[in-house]
Amino acid sequence: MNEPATVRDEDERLARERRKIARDGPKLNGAKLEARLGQTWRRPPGILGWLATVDHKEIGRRYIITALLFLAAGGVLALLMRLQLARPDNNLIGAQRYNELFTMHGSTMMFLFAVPVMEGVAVYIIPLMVGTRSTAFPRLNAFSYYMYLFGGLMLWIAFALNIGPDIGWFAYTPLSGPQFSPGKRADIWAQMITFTEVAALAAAVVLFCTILKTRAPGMTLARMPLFAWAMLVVAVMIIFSMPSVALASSMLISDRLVGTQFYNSFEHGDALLWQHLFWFFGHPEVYIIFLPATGFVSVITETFCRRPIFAYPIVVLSLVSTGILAFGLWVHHMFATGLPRVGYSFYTAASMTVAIPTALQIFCWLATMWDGRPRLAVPMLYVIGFIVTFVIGGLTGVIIASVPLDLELHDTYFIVAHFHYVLIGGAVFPLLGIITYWYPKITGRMMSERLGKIDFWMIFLGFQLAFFPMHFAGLLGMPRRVYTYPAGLGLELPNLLSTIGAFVVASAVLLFVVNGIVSLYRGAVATANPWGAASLEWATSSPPPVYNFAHIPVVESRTPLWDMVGELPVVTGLRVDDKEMLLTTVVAATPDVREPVPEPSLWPFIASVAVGIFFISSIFSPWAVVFGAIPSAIALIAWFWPKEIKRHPEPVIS
Amino acid sequence: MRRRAGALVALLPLLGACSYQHYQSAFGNAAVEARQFNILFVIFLVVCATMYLAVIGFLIAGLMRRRRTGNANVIEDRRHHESDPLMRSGLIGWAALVGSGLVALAIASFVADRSMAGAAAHEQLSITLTANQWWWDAQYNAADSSKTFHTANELHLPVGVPVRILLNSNDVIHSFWVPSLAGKQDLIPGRQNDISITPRKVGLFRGQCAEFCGAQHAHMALVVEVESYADFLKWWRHQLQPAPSPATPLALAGYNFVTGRNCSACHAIGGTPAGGTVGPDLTHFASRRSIAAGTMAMSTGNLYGWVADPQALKPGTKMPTIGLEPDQLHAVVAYLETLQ
Amino acid sequence: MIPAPRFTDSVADLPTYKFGPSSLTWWGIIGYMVIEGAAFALAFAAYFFLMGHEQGWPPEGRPPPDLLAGTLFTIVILLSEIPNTMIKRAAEKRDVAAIRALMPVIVGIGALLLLIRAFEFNSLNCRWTDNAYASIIWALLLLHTAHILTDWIDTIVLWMLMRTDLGWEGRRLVDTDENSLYWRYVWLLWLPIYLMIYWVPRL
Amino acid sequence: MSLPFRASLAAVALVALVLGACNREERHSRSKPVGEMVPAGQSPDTIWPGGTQPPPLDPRAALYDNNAPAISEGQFLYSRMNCVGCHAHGGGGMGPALMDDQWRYGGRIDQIAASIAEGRPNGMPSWRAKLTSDQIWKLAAYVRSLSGQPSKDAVGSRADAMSAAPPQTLTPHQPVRPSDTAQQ
Repeated sequence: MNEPATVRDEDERLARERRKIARDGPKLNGAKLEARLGQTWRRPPGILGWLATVDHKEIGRRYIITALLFLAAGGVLALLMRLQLARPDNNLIGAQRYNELFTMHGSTMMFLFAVPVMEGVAVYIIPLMVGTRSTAFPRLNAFSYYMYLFGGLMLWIAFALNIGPDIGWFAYTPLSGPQFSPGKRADIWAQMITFTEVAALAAAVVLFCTILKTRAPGMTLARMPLFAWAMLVVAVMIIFSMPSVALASSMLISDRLVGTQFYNSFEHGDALLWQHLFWFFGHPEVYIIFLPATGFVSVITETFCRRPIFAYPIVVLSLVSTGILAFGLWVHHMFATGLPRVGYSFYTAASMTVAIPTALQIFCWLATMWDGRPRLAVPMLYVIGFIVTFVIGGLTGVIIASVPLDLELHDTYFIVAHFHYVLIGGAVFPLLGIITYWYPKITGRMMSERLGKIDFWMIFLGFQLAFFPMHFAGLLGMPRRVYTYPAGLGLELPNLLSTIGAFVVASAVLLFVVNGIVSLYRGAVATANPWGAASLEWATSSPPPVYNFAHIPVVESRTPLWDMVGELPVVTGLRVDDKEMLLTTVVAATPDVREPVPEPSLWPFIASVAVGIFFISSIFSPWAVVFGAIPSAIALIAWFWPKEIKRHPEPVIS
Repeated sequence: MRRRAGALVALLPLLGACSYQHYQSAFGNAAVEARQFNILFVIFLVVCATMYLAVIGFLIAGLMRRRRTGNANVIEDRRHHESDPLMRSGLIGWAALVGSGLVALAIASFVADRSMAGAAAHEQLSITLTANQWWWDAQYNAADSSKTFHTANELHLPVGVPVRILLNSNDVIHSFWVPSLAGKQDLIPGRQNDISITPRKVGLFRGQCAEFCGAQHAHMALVVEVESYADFLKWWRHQLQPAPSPATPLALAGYNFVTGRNCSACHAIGGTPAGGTVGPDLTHFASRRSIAAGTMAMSTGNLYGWVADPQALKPGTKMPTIGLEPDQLHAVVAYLETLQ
Repeated sequence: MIPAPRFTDSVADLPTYKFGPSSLTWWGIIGYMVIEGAAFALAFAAYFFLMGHEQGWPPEGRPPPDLLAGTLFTIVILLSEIPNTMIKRAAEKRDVAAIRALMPVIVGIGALLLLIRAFEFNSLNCRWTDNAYASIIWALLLLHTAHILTDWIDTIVLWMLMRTDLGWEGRRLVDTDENSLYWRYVWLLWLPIYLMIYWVPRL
Repeated sequence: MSLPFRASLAAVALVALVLGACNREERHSRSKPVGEMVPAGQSPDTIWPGGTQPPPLDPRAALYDNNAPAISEGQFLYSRMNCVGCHAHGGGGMGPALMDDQWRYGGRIDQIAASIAEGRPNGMPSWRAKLTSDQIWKLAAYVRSLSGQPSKDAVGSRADAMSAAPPQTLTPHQPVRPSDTAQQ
């Protein structure tokens, strides 16, 4: 042990040494700097390096691609369901299989597509947007991705092995309980929840800290891009809501595996406990999916209308208030369960109130178009499609917020129409728009404009054809989750139209994928800032270098790239011989700490494998909790155990 | 253009609906409760449509006002932070408009809700409806227990008489929903819910379980016949009668099989040894309109099919495929058809 | 093209670690505290939700858990805050020697707590399969035990770490600081659980 | 890019590995015609003369033995056919206990099915006329599960009812003694 005389002396020695270290700045910049940074930040080559990477851009890309693959898979299930429902008393798909189909469709879309894809986009773009070199906790970020991947694979492999869940994505007890769901189908579903919760919560913490602590100097909260604001709110919502479903599904598993009585109303439990816990998560979930999309819309509108979003503070406030209100609405999923009627009125009021912030946001976007010079490029078309479609969904939402109306419409195809208008119109349209928008930044090439426009119209019209008739199917008395319906109720026509529309949408999505793949090789090469946008992710090359920015930019307004005169102000002095990022203060974003960035490591991957084995085996034996926890603990310790101090004078945690 | 397409799509199913006499439609308007729904729905529809038109109008105006063509992405120097003062007042106006609209709707909804609760006060007929996977057991309650009886998958209600239906479940959560009469109410094991209905139209209405309840959720329907008070009394008295004894030798053979063999393990038939409680009560089975909770219409052919192989027609139903010999099948069907 | 840089000031002299809200890990830990706090809050809600339906609590006139083990546990965990605070202070004063001296104490206390906890499970007077009441109190106790266990292991690892040269690194002091913070959180969580398991059934 | 490829590869491998091991979950809505299932000369659900070694296991056993839906439907019948009346929830009462390792008439599923179908002396009625062979086999599968015979992955922990017995997922496995497979 070489104990120094005192810590003070040690500090002075370090301070002296520091002066010698190579840092970016006037003396060291341009190609020379970029070469050295590239050297420092590159990840080890080969398959191991691929697994060990902590680069937020790689992880974000994997997140997005995986989520889109799950979207495709879930879409295929939807087509199968539409085929079965194309005509009355159809026998194409049996009851059991159909129940598995809609369970898989719902679970895949909610847990394996919608939330992860938003997180993926954020993980990729947020660090660029706030002008830093890495996310906070990049290893946790990698871990989050692998947990998500394994959860999804488990669900789909189980489905392929005919152990797919058949209890609906909401898994109401007692139907999902030990007596009425024999076998392991329900456990597979519940454990998939655990996987995706762990992943989503990790990603939420990563984004939360990245947005609060790593913003470029001068990017005060009041200058933060609206997408960053949306993701900040979403991260907090995830942190508060997802523990609820994790708790509920753990209780379900223990009911099924070790005979606890949480949901058994004959042993002082209560079947409704599940619904309360599930919807306390389930309703915020909808906004967790929707708010990032509003961020997309703000980004696109700003760029293509050449105007900062109108009434920025109002938009921020409505994001925050939506996030808060979302936790007060869950009971409106339970209007038919016979809870006290008077209590319902409160939730009706709350459910209607949540429409106000959204309405204000919509006004702000429209006002931005009014003020600006809108250009109808493909991303902008998707924004228009978003408004035309989402507003319908929002208004039907107001309709079903009313108790007397909901009692008729609840669990009918009217609801199916409503939430597809909200989720596809409100989240998927902006997502497609933002993919087109950020595609050049991610790949360095532009997507085909012509194909893009055809595609938009196919998706948009196909969607209306598929889902508008469902409103009528519901009003004509078609309940959800039925694998067939009798002739003579007037349901034939709406269902047929929906099926046709579904196939139009599917082919359009296929075209989108084709466009994406072709443009990857044939697309026009993109400049650093092809859209002439205002935010920092466009201040670096497309695709960005592994270290994102050669110098950390300084922000002086809400639209830095529009307001800079000629040159972009930057701060200097980060190490180039070692991975380092700049921490700033939470509100004012003044430089605070030079944070060493962890090296690439295999341990996050190994840990996720260990935890995965732990989770899956605990479906089959309660003892897995014991023997599964040990390897997980070892992996986590190895993950956090720092290497020997090899780089004086500034040892780096890694 | 896109909205015209939407309207077109909207129209077609509507026509399809009108041609159909609201057998299972929420617009059936056949009870006080359903009427409440219709009025309220129209109010909401009008308000929401107005809001929607406002948004779309503003959208089109905003897009057309200073639309750019071509691919130039330049920003207008030092003007890109300006905004039309009109918009500031517009924002306030918009907030006020949306707020007041929502308040109006909330009040309308609340009033409707209260008035329904009020209607529930004084019922004159009480029915206990118990849901099973996947059929409905109905018990018509009466003060004197000899006057209570069971029937299944078919309710008869007198027009204009407030009826209170008590809702229980024997297994999982189901939901009672007859769209033309009233909104839905869940049947939850270990809890008792209830729903009040005051029919205002004579007619035949179909209902269906509205909460996913397992494999055959799609085949868990029930028929509600609303009839004049006299007809209802006639039906009610008839239901109290035991099953008629078999007349023909074939029916007698069927009687012997039904009461002596598998059937009686699950089904009860009033006035016979058959006293099972697992399946629907068959006392007046043949007088009902459908077989197996709305899976198929009551007809000799369907009855043959159902008795011969229920698992083929409603896979997973609790009723087993017994594998009857042809003569047994003939006899059983013959007997069942006497259960008027 | 990428905009040309205009060099403003330099961050070269900023520290590479700070305590409290300036540290990234502090925010991370707060994040996870909130997550677990939410889970516990919902478990509490479930507890009172189930209790709400009942005439008697525990139902069916079962005896409530015996007080001895739980109370003992509460006293010990409250006392453990003394060495915990000392470690926190030492970390902020960057007094590595003191940390090395105190770590074994807190680890020992953790071991003792786990031992007492074993007896607690025996003094609940019910099995988790008996009814929902039994299930929920077992769940609460297990959830908390999981936290004790993980933080105990975490502390051992940190102790080992501090005894190496790495202990001299500033970031380790931050870790120690935040480990103490987390321990505070764990015993704060215990107090409501103690009341719900041992005293609410006696009301 | 290579990730989805790798993922699908893993999926395919796993499918190949575990496929066929999964009739645990398959729902059989009706029994196959007896002719298909049972070798000629051996009638289903019957007692063979005492003393002699029992014939090989009835092939139908495979359909019911570790089949989760079958066991669960057996549980439904067990309560609805009022087996509880005599055997309680496996603990036994007027009739013998079913949770222990004592099998008077054999602990093999086809032997249990035979006992249910034919009835036994001292009060066990014959169910052949009341239940189909499919139902009887499902009942037998459940009865067998009461003594922890089938794999723990196929049984449910508890019913949604008053908890009368410890969770089946935790009941210790009671091996069927060879003497029990022979007839007494």
